[in-house]
Amino acid sequence: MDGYYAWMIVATALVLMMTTPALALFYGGMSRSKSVLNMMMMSYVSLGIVGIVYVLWGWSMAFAGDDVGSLFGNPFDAWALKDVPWESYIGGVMFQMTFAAITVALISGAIADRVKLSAWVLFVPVWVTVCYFPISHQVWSTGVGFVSKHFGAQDYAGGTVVHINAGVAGLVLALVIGKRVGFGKEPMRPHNLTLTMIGAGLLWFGWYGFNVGSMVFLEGDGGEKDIAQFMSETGVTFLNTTIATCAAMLGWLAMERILHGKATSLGAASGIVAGLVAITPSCGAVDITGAIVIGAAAGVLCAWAVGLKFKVGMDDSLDVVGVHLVGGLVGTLLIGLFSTADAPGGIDGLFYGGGFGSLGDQAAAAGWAILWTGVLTTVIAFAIKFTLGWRVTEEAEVEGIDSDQHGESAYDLHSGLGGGTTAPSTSVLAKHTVTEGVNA
Amino acid sequence: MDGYYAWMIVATALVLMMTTPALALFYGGMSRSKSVLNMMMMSYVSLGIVGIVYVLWGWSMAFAGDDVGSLFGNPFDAWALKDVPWESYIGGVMFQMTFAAITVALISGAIADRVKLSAWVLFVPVWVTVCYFPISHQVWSTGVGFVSKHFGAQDYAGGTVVHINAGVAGLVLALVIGKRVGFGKEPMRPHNLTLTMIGAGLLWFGWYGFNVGSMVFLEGDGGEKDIAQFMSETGVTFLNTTIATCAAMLGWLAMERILHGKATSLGAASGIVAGLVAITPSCGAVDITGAIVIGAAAGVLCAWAVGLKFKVGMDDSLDVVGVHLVGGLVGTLLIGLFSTADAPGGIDGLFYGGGFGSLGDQAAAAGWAILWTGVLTTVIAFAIKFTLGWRVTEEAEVEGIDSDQHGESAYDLHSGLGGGTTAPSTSVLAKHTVTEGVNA
Amino acid sequence: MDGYYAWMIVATALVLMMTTPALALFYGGMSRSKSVLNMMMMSYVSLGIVGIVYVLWGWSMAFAGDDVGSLFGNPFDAWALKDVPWESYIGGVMFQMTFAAITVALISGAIADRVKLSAWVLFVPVWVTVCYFPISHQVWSTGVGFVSKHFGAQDYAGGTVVHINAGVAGLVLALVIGKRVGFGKEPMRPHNLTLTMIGAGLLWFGWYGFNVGSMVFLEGDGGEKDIAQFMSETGVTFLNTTIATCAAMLGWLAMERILHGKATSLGAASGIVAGLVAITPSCGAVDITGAIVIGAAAGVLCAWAVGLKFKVGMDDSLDVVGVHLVGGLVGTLLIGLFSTADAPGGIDGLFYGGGFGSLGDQAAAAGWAILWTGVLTTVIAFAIKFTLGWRVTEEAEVEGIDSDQHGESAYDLHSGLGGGTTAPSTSVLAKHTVTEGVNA
Amino acid sequence: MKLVTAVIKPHKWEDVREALEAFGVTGMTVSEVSGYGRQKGHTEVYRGAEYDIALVPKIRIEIVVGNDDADDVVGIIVKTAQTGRIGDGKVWVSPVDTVVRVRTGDRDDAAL
Amino acid sequence: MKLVTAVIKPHKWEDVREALEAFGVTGMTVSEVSGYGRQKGHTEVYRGAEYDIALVPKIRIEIVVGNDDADDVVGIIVKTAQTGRIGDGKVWVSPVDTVVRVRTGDRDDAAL
Amino acid sequence: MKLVTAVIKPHKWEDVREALEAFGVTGMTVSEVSGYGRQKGHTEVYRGAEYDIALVPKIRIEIVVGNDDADDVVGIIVKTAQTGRIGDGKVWVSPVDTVVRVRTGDRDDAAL
Ligand SMILES: Nc1ncnc2c1ncn2[C@@H]1O[C@H](COP(=O)(O)OP(=O)(O)O)[C@@H](O)[C@H]1O
Ligand SMILES: Nc1ncnc2c1ncn2[C@@H]1O[C@H](COP(=O)(O)OP(=O)(O)O)[C@@H](O)[C@H]1O
Ligand SMILES: Nc1ncnc2c1ncn2[C@@H]1O[C@H](COP(=O)(O)OP(=O)(O)O)[C@@H](O)[C@H]1O
Repeated sequence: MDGYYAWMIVATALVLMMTTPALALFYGGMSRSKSVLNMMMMSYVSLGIVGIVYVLWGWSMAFAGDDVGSLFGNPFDAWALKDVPWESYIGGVMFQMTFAAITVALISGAIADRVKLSAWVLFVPVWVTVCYFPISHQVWSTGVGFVSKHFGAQDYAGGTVVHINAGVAGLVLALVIGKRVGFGKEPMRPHNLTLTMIGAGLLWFGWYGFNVGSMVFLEGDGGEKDIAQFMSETGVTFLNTTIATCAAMLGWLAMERILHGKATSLGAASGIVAGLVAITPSCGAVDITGAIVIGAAAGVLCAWAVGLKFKVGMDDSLDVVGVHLVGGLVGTLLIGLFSTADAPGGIDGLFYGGGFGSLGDQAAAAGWAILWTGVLTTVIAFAIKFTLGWRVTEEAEVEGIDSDQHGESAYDLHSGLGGGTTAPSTSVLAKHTVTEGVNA
Repeated sequence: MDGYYAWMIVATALVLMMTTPALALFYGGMSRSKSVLNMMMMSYVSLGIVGIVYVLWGWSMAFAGDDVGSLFGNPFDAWALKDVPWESYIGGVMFQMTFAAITVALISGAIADRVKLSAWVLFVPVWVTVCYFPISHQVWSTGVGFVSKHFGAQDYAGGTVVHINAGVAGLVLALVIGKRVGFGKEPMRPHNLTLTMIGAGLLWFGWYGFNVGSMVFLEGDGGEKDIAQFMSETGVTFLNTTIATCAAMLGWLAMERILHGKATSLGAASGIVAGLVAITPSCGAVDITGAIVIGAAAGVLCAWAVGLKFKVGMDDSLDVVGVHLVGGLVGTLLIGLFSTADAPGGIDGLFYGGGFGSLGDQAAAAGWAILWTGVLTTVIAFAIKFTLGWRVTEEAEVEGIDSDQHGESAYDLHSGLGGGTTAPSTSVLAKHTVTEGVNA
Repeated sequence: MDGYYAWMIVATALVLMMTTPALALFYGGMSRSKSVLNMMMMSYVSLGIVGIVYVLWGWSMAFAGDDVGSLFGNPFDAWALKDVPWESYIGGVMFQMTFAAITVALISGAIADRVKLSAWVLFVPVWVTVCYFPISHQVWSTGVGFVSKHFGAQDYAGGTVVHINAGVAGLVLALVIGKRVGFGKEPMRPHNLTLTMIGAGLLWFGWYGFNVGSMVFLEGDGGEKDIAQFMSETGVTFLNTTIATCAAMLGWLAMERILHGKATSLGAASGIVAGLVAITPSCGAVDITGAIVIGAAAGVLCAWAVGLKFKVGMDDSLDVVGVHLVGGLVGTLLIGLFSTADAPGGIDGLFYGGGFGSLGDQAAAAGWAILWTGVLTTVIAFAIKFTLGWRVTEEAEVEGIDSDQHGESAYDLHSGLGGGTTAPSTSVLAKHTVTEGVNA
Repeated sequence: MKLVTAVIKPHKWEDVREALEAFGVTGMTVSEVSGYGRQKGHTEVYRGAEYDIALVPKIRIEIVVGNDDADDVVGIIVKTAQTGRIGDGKVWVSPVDTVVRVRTGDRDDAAL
Repeated sequence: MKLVTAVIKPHKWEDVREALEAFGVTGMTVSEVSGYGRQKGHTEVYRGAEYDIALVPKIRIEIVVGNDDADDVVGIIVKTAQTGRIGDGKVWVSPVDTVVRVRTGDRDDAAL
Repeated sequence: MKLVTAVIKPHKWEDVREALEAFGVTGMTVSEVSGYGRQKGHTEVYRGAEYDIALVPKIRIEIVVGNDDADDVVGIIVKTAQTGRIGDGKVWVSPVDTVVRVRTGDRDDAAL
């Protein structure tokens, strides 16, 4: 089994790489140049905080601690990994930690350009503790967690736990925190699509750790059966993840072509992510047909969904709802239709003669996650709103949150006599003072 | 063998990462800022299409289907992977798919800035079906494929199948499609070399999956012998890949210094790719000396070759011919001289007392690939030219293909009062209209 | 053991990726836009040269050659890997090569924007031969090397060998080569922090190869014990690397908030690297508490240290001293306090009842590395200064080293009518001449 | 003919353009510039080094108009661009001998 | 002295520069600007949000010339920059009291 | 009123600003431009293709001043920006009918 173990070292590092820098780039490129650094910081800080929190009490609440009413584990049982064997540090603790980190980081896209760093630093640990750890316990503590026990829904790598979860939280925060100054009036176009393209590519790369690394052994004794399962099941999840993503990219581009006449690179990047989101819960449940259909459906539906926010007038800035909630639901629910007993999951969905059972389970699981996170995130959001406060001043937002919150600007592309752009860079023309002892 | 299997999961993901984002960045950085998104899109779309096509009939044509005249496999035998065991989904199907995807993506560099997305979307599936799948069958279906049967040439990871193949196709398309407006007159310098440097670095990283992952077992029964081969042969291919690339980088820089007086960063990035291309077929055939010589030769010769297009007046925009065709030939032919029986390939080349046999085989294989792809790509190129048409309007080309084909522009670096560049960004000064129901 | 072997293939590729492109990006983003290419080139060239040198005599001097006075191995014993088995090409030779490459590349940050490429090309091979190979031999040739024999200090992955070593060399070069024109007067702010953020993220990702890949087997016979060690020790090093880095990021940000009122993205990126540096020697020596403390200490102390250079008026341009020397010392010395017998290292430090023994050993090892490299780097630095000369002309430095040394400029963001920035790009307005036969 | 040059705050550009359009100005030339004056810039800190950004971004508008329209155009710009806070900018009028439309060669009023 | 200011299409810059060089203009100052006028911009769509790019990039050329040369310079620019399609741009001439060469302190005609 | 326009070398900007500040100039508008003249650009080579960069970056400063101050301001700029090497730039003075402060509507001298 050291082969499987070697894979899990890589898989864990890959998922960590998804938050920093991949997601930070994907989001950063879509924000304005005056707020790209703040956008990236939200991802980096999420990982920084969750990395510590998960080791202290996250693992205990999600898996190791004694179950409390099928809702979560006792945070103190395995506090700071007490009595947790080194063998499960990587495939267990660290692998799961990276999921928690990226889930909360995903939320940041909904509230771009307007949130105080301090508010975010407060939100991250509270939210993962109240929303993420419990849901991952409820869904993934097989036979123990609430969802697993009552609905036995399939969620291979986190359709409910990660994407619906983050999507709902993003929806709530976008509503509670409100729109950016000038939303719907001023242009808020992506400032650097090359960053978004890099981010999408690296997310795709890292997602193999995410999905293919999420295999659970049937035997778990490290024997022949486990190895055989490793060498066959991962083939299915890898292939499904790949073709669903390809189908979603093409689906999004086709939809754009129909709706707006042109297929865009932002559409390709977005389609990739939408497909990866939708195949996340379903990569172990469906066959090739199912994977292609789920991917294509996610691409088409998300491409349509991202336009809705302007209608309802909600500033879900980088479409966490349109991509992660919608994509997560597509993947979670379509399992009910396309799940097949010939796939590792071993359950037949409606179209494979399995009746409505699976569909019902999937819907129930999704509904429960939406309910739990919807309610609790609302409480957290208002609590912060009426205490610390979420938003930077309106002037700071107009001038740019990078300058206000971090005292930085992302670019200084003036290049003196060296050619290239000779745009007036304010800082180049600036007076530089090294404040003696500023650090003393 | 689960260790080898674990490696193949990673290797496959690595090669996929080479197309998106690595190659897209390498090419995108070299194109102009008004066409960088289109350039990147060509890589992304290639993977999107090939990912589906390969699973449907590619694997069947390349390997699984019954051989048809030693030229290709029957596409319908293993349609949609019928009867293909899960065990071969990764190391087999997906690993090979990523090769097909990057090969066609490589071609896009030759026709940068001027091709309609629709034409490319049509070309990709046709070309891989007519040129890539057959050649990979002919070379890599051992004892069955035409090249393998008659010449028994060595092509460890794709010198003929990938690089000569893509290089010839690029040459043909560049000639059929014609020059960019203003080629040779207007400046067409790289717009963002930092992207090209990132791309080159990530290509190098991913190339270990490409070369080291291409090992073929002698026994293949998963026994001790296989494991021993895995743990020794990969050492040779990894080391050869590394030192050849280093030698090529230094070779290109030295050549630049001689020709132009200065060694450039674009030269370093280009040298890296040239070296990787040349060592691709030869990484399992040569020893340390051979690897260094092949790398250095590729660096020097490609650095010289990229200048030729201006002489012949052919607009191979990003030097697919100069780097991939030339580099692929260098690697493929030098095997005939430096191949050694002490390497995994086990064949002695001319300089190692093996006579001209190997050199002849290598030349024949290269010639055949050039012939096959040269003829068939010409047919495809003209077919598209006289039906759908390849090129965007001249005005669109001047205004920028990103705007014309995708309705996007890559950068909007205006940063309001937040400092940084204050270049006039048209869009910042633009009127923003959220078209109600645009998506409804 | 093929699982462990599979991991080492990946680990080696990961560390190689740290130099190109990760470190090049981290440094490049911090430099000015007129010198970013030169900054990146220094990393790329380092790898290019060391890749060849290490295979020729580096491996022999570091490990394979007969020991010479416990100082280094005989460079000629295993010249060009004579008699080195293929099995040790990856986990041994190549893995160690990537360490040498990144160590010398790290130094370049101290002398940004002002050094001739030719001087750097000369420095790299000399320095690794005189400083890196010997120190890696002295520390890591267990029981043979000077440091290992006399102090038995713990340096799991290179606190002394890599970071203190590079830090001291950077200090010496910064002093010998002198300040940049306008240092302390003109603004020299980072020109593109998104590159620095990408770099930091990829460095973190690659660092798992660096630390987790540095495990040494107790038995080494590939038996059960080895596998068990692999599957438990790597868990500790992976987890410690992660949480120390998280703690360092938060520590740096907190320190910035206190010192300057704002937490910056450059601070987050810097904190990540500082934490990774400090946990490099200690990841196998401490428990969770130790890892968090070491990380936090590194973040806080380095955040303070980077301000010192302005006081002493030394132009350590990108803080190689402030981050790598200081961070390396923090990690190396705190082992003496927090090392615990419950960790893989198996040694108790002061706070764990081990007395001052460990602390003394650590201090001695650090001191020795500082002494050795300090003296020898000074000799090399002056030798180059009085022969070839280090610096470009003052005018070249003002106009930009990219233009002077490479004849390039990184960015040309003019995008014609395609929208985006319309900054006057000199080259767009330039006359383009394809010099016939320039390459003939 | 007159040349009206206005330096205003970036976020006021949109309003000014609309007001001028309404008045009947058919064209103008715009560029982004940096302003130095009473309005102060801000400070940035990178690894302990403080940078005092003295300049503030402004939008510069050039409009060639007939003699009679000059005052009205100035009035419109001042009215629309005014926020009352320091840094609102300046508008100045200078004489122009002649203006030509490149496309047609038309001169002066006919060129606008 | 006169100041000739020309706003033209970017891809015409090269021709204009050569024509002026041929005529004997030894120097000029160039900047990229955005133009607003009859020529319309284009539209971009990002995730269903349409952006109407109202401005089009232009090149702005400033040339200080002697009184007698002004007309010829204007003529050359108009001739060379003309494509006949909307958006060709404008050229205007305004009076200059004096011009100084920084390097030498020479004034007026001697400064050019 | 007069408009003083100066085109200087970028690295001289800081000195010029300080000198003008000392003299009492309270505001100015700055932009980066490209200069064409006696000073030659440089050459870049990308994969064997040579690019001759004809333009050199310059800083362009616009200052509206009272009639009496114009000469002094010109003198200060010439003195401070001078390096004596080709490419130091030009300074020219042109008439201004009126200048308005957007914030207050003040005119002419009161507007500065
Ligand atoms: N004398 C001047 N000449 C040219 N431009 C000026 C002058 N004084 C100010 N400006 C421009 O007007 C802008 C606003 O001026 P400032 O003094 O900051 O505020 P206010 O005009 O409200 O007093 C400045 O940023 C600068 O661009
Ligand atoms: N009144 C004006 N003042 C200054 N610049 C103008 C004016 N009118 C037009 N321009 C400039 O001339 C350019 C071309 O004008 P436009 O009306 O689009 O086409 P045309 O000049 O062919 O009628 C505009 O983009 C703008 O930069
Ligand atoms: N006739 C002109 N009109 C406007 N600007 C000019 C003119 N001649 C020169 N310049 C500007 O002055 C700069 C310096 O001129 P140049 O001839 O290179 O050196 P010098 O002024 O020392 O002779 C040029 O780069 C250009 O920006």
